[in-house]
Amino acid sequence: MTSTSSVSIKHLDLSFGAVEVLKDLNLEIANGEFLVLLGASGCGKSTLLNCIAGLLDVTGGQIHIKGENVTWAEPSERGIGMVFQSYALYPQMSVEGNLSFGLKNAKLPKDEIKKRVQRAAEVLQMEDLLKRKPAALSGGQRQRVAIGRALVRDVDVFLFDEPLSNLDAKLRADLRVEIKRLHQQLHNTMIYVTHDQVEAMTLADRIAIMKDGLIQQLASPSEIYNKPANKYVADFIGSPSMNFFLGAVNTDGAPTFETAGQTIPLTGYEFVSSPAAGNAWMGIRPEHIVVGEAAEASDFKIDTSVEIVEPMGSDTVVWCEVMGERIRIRIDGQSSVEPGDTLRIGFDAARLSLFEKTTESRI
Amino acid sequence: MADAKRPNQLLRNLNAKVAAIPMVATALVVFVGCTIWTIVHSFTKSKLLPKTDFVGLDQYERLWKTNKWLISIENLAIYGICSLVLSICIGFFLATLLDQKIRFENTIRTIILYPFALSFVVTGLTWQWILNPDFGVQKIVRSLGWESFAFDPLYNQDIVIYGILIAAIWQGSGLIMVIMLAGLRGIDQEIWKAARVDGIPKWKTYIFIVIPMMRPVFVTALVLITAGIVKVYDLVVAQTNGGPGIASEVPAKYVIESMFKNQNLGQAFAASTMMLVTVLIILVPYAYLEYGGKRRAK
Amino acid sequence: MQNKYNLEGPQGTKPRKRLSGTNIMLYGTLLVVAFYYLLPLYVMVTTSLKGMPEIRAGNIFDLPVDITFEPWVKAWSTACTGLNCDGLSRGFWNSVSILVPSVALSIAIASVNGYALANWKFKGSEVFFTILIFGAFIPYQVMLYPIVILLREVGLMGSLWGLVVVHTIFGMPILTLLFRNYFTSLPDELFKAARVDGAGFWGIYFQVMLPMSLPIFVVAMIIQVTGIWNDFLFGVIYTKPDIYPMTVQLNNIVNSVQGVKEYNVNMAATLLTGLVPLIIYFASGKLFVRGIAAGAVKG
Amino acid sequence: MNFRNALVATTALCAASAVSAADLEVTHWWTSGGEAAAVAEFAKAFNETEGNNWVDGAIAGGGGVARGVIVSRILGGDPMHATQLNHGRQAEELVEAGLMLDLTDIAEEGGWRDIVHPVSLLDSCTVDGKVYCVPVNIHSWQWLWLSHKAYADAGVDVPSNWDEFVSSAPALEAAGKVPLAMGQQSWQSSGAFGVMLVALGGPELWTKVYAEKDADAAASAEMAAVFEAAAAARELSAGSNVSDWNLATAMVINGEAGGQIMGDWAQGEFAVAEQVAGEDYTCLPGLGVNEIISTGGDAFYFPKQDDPEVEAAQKELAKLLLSKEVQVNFNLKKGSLPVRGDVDLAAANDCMKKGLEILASGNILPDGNQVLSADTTGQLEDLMVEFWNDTSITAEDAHKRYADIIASAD
Repeated sequence: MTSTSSVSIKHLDLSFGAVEVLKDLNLEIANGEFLVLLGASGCGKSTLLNCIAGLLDVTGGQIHIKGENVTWAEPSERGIGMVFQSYALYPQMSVEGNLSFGLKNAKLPKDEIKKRVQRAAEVLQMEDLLKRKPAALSGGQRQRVAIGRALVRDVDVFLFDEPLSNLDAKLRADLRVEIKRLHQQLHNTMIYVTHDQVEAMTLADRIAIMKDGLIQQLASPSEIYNKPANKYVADFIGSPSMNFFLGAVNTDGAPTFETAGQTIPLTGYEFVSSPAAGNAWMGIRPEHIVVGEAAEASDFKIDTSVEIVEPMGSDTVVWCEVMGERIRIRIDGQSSVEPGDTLRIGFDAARLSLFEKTTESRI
Repeated sequence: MADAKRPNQLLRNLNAKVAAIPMVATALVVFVGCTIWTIVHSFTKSKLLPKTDFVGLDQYERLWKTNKWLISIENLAIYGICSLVLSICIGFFLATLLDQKIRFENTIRTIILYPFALSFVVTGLTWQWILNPDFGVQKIVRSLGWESFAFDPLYNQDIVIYGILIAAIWQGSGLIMVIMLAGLRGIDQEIWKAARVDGIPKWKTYIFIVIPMMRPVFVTALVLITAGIVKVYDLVVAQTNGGPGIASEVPAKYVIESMFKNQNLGQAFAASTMMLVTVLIILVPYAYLEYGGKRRAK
Repeated sequence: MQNKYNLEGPQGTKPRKRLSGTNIMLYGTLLVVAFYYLLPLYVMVTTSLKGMPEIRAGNIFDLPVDITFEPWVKAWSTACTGLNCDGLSRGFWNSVSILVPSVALSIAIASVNGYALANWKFKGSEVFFTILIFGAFIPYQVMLYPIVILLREVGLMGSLWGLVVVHTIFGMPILTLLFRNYFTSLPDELFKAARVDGAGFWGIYFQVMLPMSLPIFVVAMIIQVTGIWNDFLFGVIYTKPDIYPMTVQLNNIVNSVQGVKEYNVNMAATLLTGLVPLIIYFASGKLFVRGIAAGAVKG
Repeated sequence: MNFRNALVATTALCAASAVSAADLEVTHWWTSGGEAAAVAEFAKAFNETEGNNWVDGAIAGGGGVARGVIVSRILGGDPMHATQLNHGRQAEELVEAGLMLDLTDIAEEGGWRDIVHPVSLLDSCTVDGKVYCVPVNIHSWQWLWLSHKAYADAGVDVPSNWDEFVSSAPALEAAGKVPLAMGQQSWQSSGAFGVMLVALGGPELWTKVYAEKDADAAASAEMAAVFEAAAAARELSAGSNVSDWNLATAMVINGEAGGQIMGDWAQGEFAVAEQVAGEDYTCLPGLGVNEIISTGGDAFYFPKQDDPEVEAAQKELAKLLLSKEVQVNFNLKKGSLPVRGDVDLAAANDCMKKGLEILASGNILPDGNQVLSADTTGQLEDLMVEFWNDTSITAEDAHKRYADIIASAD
């Protein structure tokens, strides 16, 4: 156990009857780190969070918080605060009552409770809301109260369970910034569960991408974006998502990727280990495909015919067929492309991702 | 590592378990225990006091040879089928009427449902009075000049069970209506919009689209009515007390009379076990459809 | 045709026939239905306000000529069963003293059961719940006699508390179901939040769940008050004449004929007995409907 | 006031120890006018004794309903202090289970064996040589009550026996009367049949069938004749729509019906209506055919209690019930015969005197309840009420089923 670890999860198993939800999961979260658990619904991310909180009993393994083994501890004894998607405010208590309920249960002295509530209200700028009932608050205000409830507990670890999913797009962006500011201000450890990759990318120090109860990749946002560990992560991160081609890596001479009769040079590609020949997936993000003059300067270029154009203002997504695959290309929003136009596209080997065909892991 | 002590499995959720003691006790002692006790004693020749002189199936043999029991069963079948069909038809029909965005909906619903608040004893006595041939409906029709008019269900062996049925429907159809209405209101309003755009007449929409969609509601109503049918007792006692003769006897009454009046517990237990079997015949397929089906779907 | 835009053909609000054939049918049917349902109430009320000679002479649908409250007075305070000539009043107060503890106890127990089943599942809890729900369908007759023995063993047979226990037991399936469904419908996260806040089983129940559950408690109360008030079978078997509830007393009075059958007194007694649930019904309005629908739909 | 009474009653129940030793709760099913007046005599006499109080626990709906309540309370461990029950086999098991108070000591002290007449009544109270109940009256079933008014209206003489009654029926029907009033409760149907059996079949047949459970006698041709007669009587009662026995009696009192087969307790109803035997109505014992009466009746049992003070009060009540004065007052009101041969019933009316004469002459039979188990009684009642109400059941069918019941009776 390292002293810098705030939360450390060792060989965690959880199953409901015959269904294994989490399998031998290991995770070390450093002090003050903002970790995002990202994945599609049903991947086990919320389950993991509930295990850390003590709301679910684990089947095997250990959970340590602040160096203490809390595997069997009650939620309230673990030094955590938690914020829920539905806010989970006690509807019949005022904001003040909501904030102080946990402190009263912990039998804190009255003036201490008052002090902490006051401070949380200041931090979250809701001093004038203290006497209101949750029903009289807007969605954003409610979530702020919910965060406040975690705040007053004066804990080291904050757990967020999709806290912004119930808010509309604009509020979500605002609160996202607020959470980020809060983290910079408090330097607490925060574990944040979401299915929204934008939240994950913007907030996280590290992201853990989960699938079927397993962590697929645990890395910084930029590494996850640029060097996805496997095809699933590559596909999951990025919007529109990555284009894939099935082909084979050829290592006779300089490494190349061959698909649909085309040969793509891989000279600039950083292989994980020395290149090996074999069937593989080649992935390229839509925003990494260039057109026009830039295409001419690329490692690989090809002509294609435009099928559908989706203008989005800042940029435009163009659908076309290349090497037997229908792909998406993100180009500048101001360019004028019409369906039926012929478009010259290109990309660099350094921007590619290659995955072994069967294991789908990065090569 | 500072390991906390693993809490004893039995003591986990201790408060919840303590709180559930009344439920567990009721479930085990009353519902399971008492039922088993009764079934076991139905194979004895207990008279006034429960004894364990086992006589095999004798009580059941006698039961099925007893005219009163056969009449009880026959009555239960007639009453059961009629009240099932009528309650559901009337309930659904009234619910569709109330679903027509009518005025005074609340008033009319209140009127249809109020009998449900009354006890079977009150219901029985009231209808006994209305159906009294010397004062009630028969007398009125006769005084209007139709001298030969005869409507005395409570004094006529052949139709007495229908006299009870009238009262039962009056008392219980409001409930079915409310359940059906809740079911109708729970149906996606866009179905109606779609039907209107497609030009499907209202009655056809009800029969071919709405009713199939309300299957769970119908099943609920069905189970609810059936459970009530088997238990019918107070109503008969108050309205006819089994008469005229034994023409309106029902199984529940047979059990209680064997138990307390005839002091033949074994017979009473055999009869009540048969009642339980009847309920099982209805309940088990339902439970299978409702829960077994769901489990498979998961 | 005058209009602002000189349009021709149908425009604006579609004219509606107030007295369309459908509407006549609809409201006509409703009128007949309302008549059928109201008739017994009307007959009860008018009969109870007539004197016996008038009843014998007239028919049950006539309005009373000489309104008399004598039958009501007699039914309430002087009708006899044996030597006890205090009418229904005794049964009324018996019913009240049975009702209050039964309703309180059954709701308290069932709500805690429902809460435990919804939020604190433990090994076997679902099994017990299934048995409990199944128990709701077992004919009472099956359990009638063994319960006499059980009550004797705990020394409650024939006492008021014995009947309270019986009502609590037989009210438990439906009420537990009601509360369990309600607590399950509350957001799970609320419960989780309270646990993170350090509240225990009873803390969450009293401080978080109870304050949110007022409507369902009212619904449960309506179900229990009408159910227990209207009970006849348990009242007649598990009590004794001293504490007979009102329904049993009603049946006794109606069946204790001395000389002639006094239909007016019987009807007054019947109405008096039905009054409490009727008042609850009319006063609670939608909640009553919600109660029986909630109790029923998820059966 | 009523409220307070109720509260007192309920609180008293909650704390059994609070019941004063002298408050005795007595259950019975005497709820009709005459019956209630009679039982009031018991209550009055008991209340007059020092500090004792009769708490009335009347149960409506007849013996069938009340017996269930009484028995389940005794079995349930919450017995009343005293209760009416028909003596005989109904209480057998309760006595055997040791739930009843042994009254042997006061019976011997009071010389009950000498004063109770006929002594068979005391025998019915005796199990293994010990006395467990107090017979309070003799009821006989075998009476035909006839309305003088009905016959006057129809313009025929009041019949003096069953045959005349049957032959006068058409005249009554022509006058818009119901010849035979019958309540629809099962015990009435069964009782009326029993009366016809004794009267038309003779006491020997009755004894063979009921006391000895002789299956051959039950299936015999004599029996078939009784069934034929009953089927004929069924026709005569077709217009009788009432349920309670006293409502049927009321039909006789009002002259709406010609007659009713009912036990001597019907007399109480005539008394309440202030009718005079011989003037307003006539009673024919044994239907005027076989002047025989059964000596059934009511008895009081005293369920065992723990409290010695209560036990003392119970014994006091037991003695009181047999005292001369109480016997006279009670039986006059009830229309039944006293169980003591040594009381003076100068105030008795014609019908009672007839009964007393027959009793003295020894033309007596035991009551059905004394010889049949409740179970068999119940089966017979079910058959009879069905037969009496359903004209599609022929006399032969009913007879066959009757014989089966007797054959399997215990």
